[in-house]
Amino acid sequence: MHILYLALALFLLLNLIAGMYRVLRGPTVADRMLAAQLFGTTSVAILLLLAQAANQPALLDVALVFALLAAVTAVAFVRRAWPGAEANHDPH
Amino acid sequence: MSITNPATGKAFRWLVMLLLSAIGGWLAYVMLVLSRSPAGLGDQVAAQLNTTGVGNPVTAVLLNFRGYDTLLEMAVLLIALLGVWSLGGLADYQDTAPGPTLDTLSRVLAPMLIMVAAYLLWVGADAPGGAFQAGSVLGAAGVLLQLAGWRLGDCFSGMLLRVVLISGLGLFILVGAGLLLIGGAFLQYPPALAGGLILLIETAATLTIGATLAALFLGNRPGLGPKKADPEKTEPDHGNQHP
Amino acid sequence: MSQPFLYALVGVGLFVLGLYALIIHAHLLRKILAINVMGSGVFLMLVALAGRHPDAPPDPVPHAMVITGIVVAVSATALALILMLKVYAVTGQTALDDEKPN
Amino acid sequence: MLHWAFDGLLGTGLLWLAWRALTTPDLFKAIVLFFSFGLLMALAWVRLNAPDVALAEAAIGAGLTGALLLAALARLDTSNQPANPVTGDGESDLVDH
Amino acid sequence: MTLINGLSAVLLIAGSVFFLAGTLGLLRFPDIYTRLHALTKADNLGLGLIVMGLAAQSQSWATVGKLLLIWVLVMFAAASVSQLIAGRALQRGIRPWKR
Amino acid sequence: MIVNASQKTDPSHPDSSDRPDGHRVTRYVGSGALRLGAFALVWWALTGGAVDSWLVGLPTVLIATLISLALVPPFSWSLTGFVYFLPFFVWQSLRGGTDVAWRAFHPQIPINPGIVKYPLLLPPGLPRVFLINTVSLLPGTLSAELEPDELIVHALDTEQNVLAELKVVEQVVARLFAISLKNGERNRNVQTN
Repeated sequence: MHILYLALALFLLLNLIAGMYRVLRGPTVADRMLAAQLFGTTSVAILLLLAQAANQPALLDVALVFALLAAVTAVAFVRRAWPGAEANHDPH
Repeated sequence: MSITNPATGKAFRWLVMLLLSAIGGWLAYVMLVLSRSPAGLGDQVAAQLNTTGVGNPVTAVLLNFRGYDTLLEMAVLLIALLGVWSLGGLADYQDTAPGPTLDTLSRVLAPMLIMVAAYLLWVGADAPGGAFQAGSVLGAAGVLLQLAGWRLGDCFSGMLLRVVLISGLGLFILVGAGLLLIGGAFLQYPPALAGGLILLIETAATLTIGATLAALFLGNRPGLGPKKADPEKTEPDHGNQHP
Repeated sequence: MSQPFLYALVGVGLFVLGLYALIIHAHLLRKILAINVMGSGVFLMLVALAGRHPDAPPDPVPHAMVITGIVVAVSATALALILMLKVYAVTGQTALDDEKPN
Repeated sequence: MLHWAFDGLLGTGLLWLAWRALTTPDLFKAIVLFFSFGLLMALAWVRLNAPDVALAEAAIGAGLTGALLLAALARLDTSNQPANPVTGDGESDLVDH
Repeated sequence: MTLINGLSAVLLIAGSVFFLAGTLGLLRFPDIYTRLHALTKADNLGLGLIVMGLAAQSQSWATVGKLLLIWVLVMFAAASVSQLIAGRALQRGIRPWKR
Repeated sequence: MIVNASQKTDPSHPDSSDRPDGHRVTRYVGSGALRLGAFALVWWALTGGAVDSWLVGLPTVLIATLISLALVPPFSWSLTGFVYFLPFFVWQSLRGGTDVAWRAFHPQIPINPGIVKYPLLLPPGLPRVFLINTVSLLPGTLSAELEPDELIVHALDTEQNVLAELKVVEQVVARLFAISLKNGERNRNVQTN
């Protein structure tokens, strides 16, 4: 089982790094931001598998923190760096 | 489009590369030598762990053996925040309404973030976790609430916020000075009290770190101008919405 | 060659990469990113050295240093970003005077 | 063997992301690559048997660094016009200065 | 015990296949909306299967609770974020790709 | 209480104005007790049941409950609706994941995406947000935007009957929140573009 956990973690890491191609490629900024979404799920899965493989329950806490904060960067992107039409040129 | 410094010529760049590869090679050699050197302070920490009042060696180092470092680190955070505030405000973002999805996300996640921060604080005594991790989670909670449009109400952005911002550093110094008074040395906890004192200091440090990080994200000095500040510190139903 | 040594080498690489970018780039935001990469490299070296004996438990002192370091690095980054925005607001430039293109 | 493959891939990924983050001409891309680098660092701490550091890095990397940098980039940008409605490509307003 | 191990292994491998599908979708699909479909649905299902696989192995109910909590939080975040990005993309006039 | 900007147009607690005070108090007490239990359960799961953790846990759970009550006012829901919702959601997300995975693996990428407008019957507030989030995890649909009484959905395959599926989902969510949708039934006109 130990080998299976590690192999799957390696596989997911490969997935993650392959997904970074989309960040480089774009074409829109939102496509690049999908990296945050990808990290939010994939790295949680990797951490869960590593926690089981290394028998380190503390890694579940790391995964929990990732899961809780997965949204923050993407929300910052939508609310700050990628404003909607009305947010422009507010004379104030 | 070149993204490099136009003032640096090609020859200069090659020179830098040459020098840096020398530095890199030297560092790699140092790593090789050091990685064969005998153990560091791990054994000493392990030997003294039962006097610290906590079971996690990293927390023991942070709050007990090298409490000075953590104390000064709180001071650095405070100075960074003072630096940001003294630079004067930037124009606030023109926030649009957050929309129901983001609004609900912030409302549902806020209590969960507080739970997890408290959990990390508690678990830090015996397992990975502690004031810095919990404070970072609180700070991130503050960032999320700010992004969802929450702002601290006026009654909280004044004195109360400032008290929270210095409570970590202040309590640390107070405890240290109290220990001096009762005859110990600065920040040398008696083993019987160490666990409780560390939990107390860590709680204050968590609140301070969280509030400072959230305030650093805001970038503006709260209390100046219309409703600005970090919201995660207080009961958010007093948090004012803007606009 | 052990596993921590591999990460120490990655740390060296990151440090050198960051230092190079710090010297070469004029844009202040890039300089901030470069300093952060350098910092990550240093942290990696420290933690790798802390775990250099695979049988013994890792040395907690560098771990504690790195945890404070991470929090200090992010607050310093916040301060640096505000400084950069102030420079930009005053001069309209995102680079310092002596590095401006002429 | 699997350990080495994982560590090697992670180390290479870290160096690659840092290199691309520091050399790419597009500032927005640089920031996205940089915070991805930070999130990958959390995995490196896990592999180095430092879950304390991994927790701090996860909280800071996921919750603060990206938000700080993106907010700063937005303030740096003076021409925050809505994107070209035909292509919808938002890149025009987030380019390197 | 081997039955549980086998079930767990099957779940974990199935979860990884869904992660692969999510990445493939991210790389192959033609526009931001369709890529969001791939990421939210396939990756969340993949994570769910991995959580199930690990929960089957876990020793205590508290760990199962923590794993489920992680999964629910990730799903909630992913659904909210994908709506935010898709909504803003529509608002900014990014036209959906059409066959 | 000063509340969120979005709530001015979109009140998530429609019950708070026209009910007598005594009723509100009971609702808050009942919902508070329920949430107290839920947060205590979460704390138990986080700490693995360590007894000495409750020194920190008790005040934390109390604070979390109070903040939660302040942020999300009590809402009505039904246990049978919840029991009905869970298997529905699990089955549908399994379907959704398989569907999108099949399309991603297929050499020709068999998708036919488009925008679908779905006229909402659910009242504004929490039920709608819940619907939005659920729809994004279900087969072939992704919530994009919420207009006053319409949900704009991006569908992966417009040839499938997306509106019928959405209608089922809305019914299930309504049942979960103990809302009856029959009285407000309107003419649903299919719009795809």
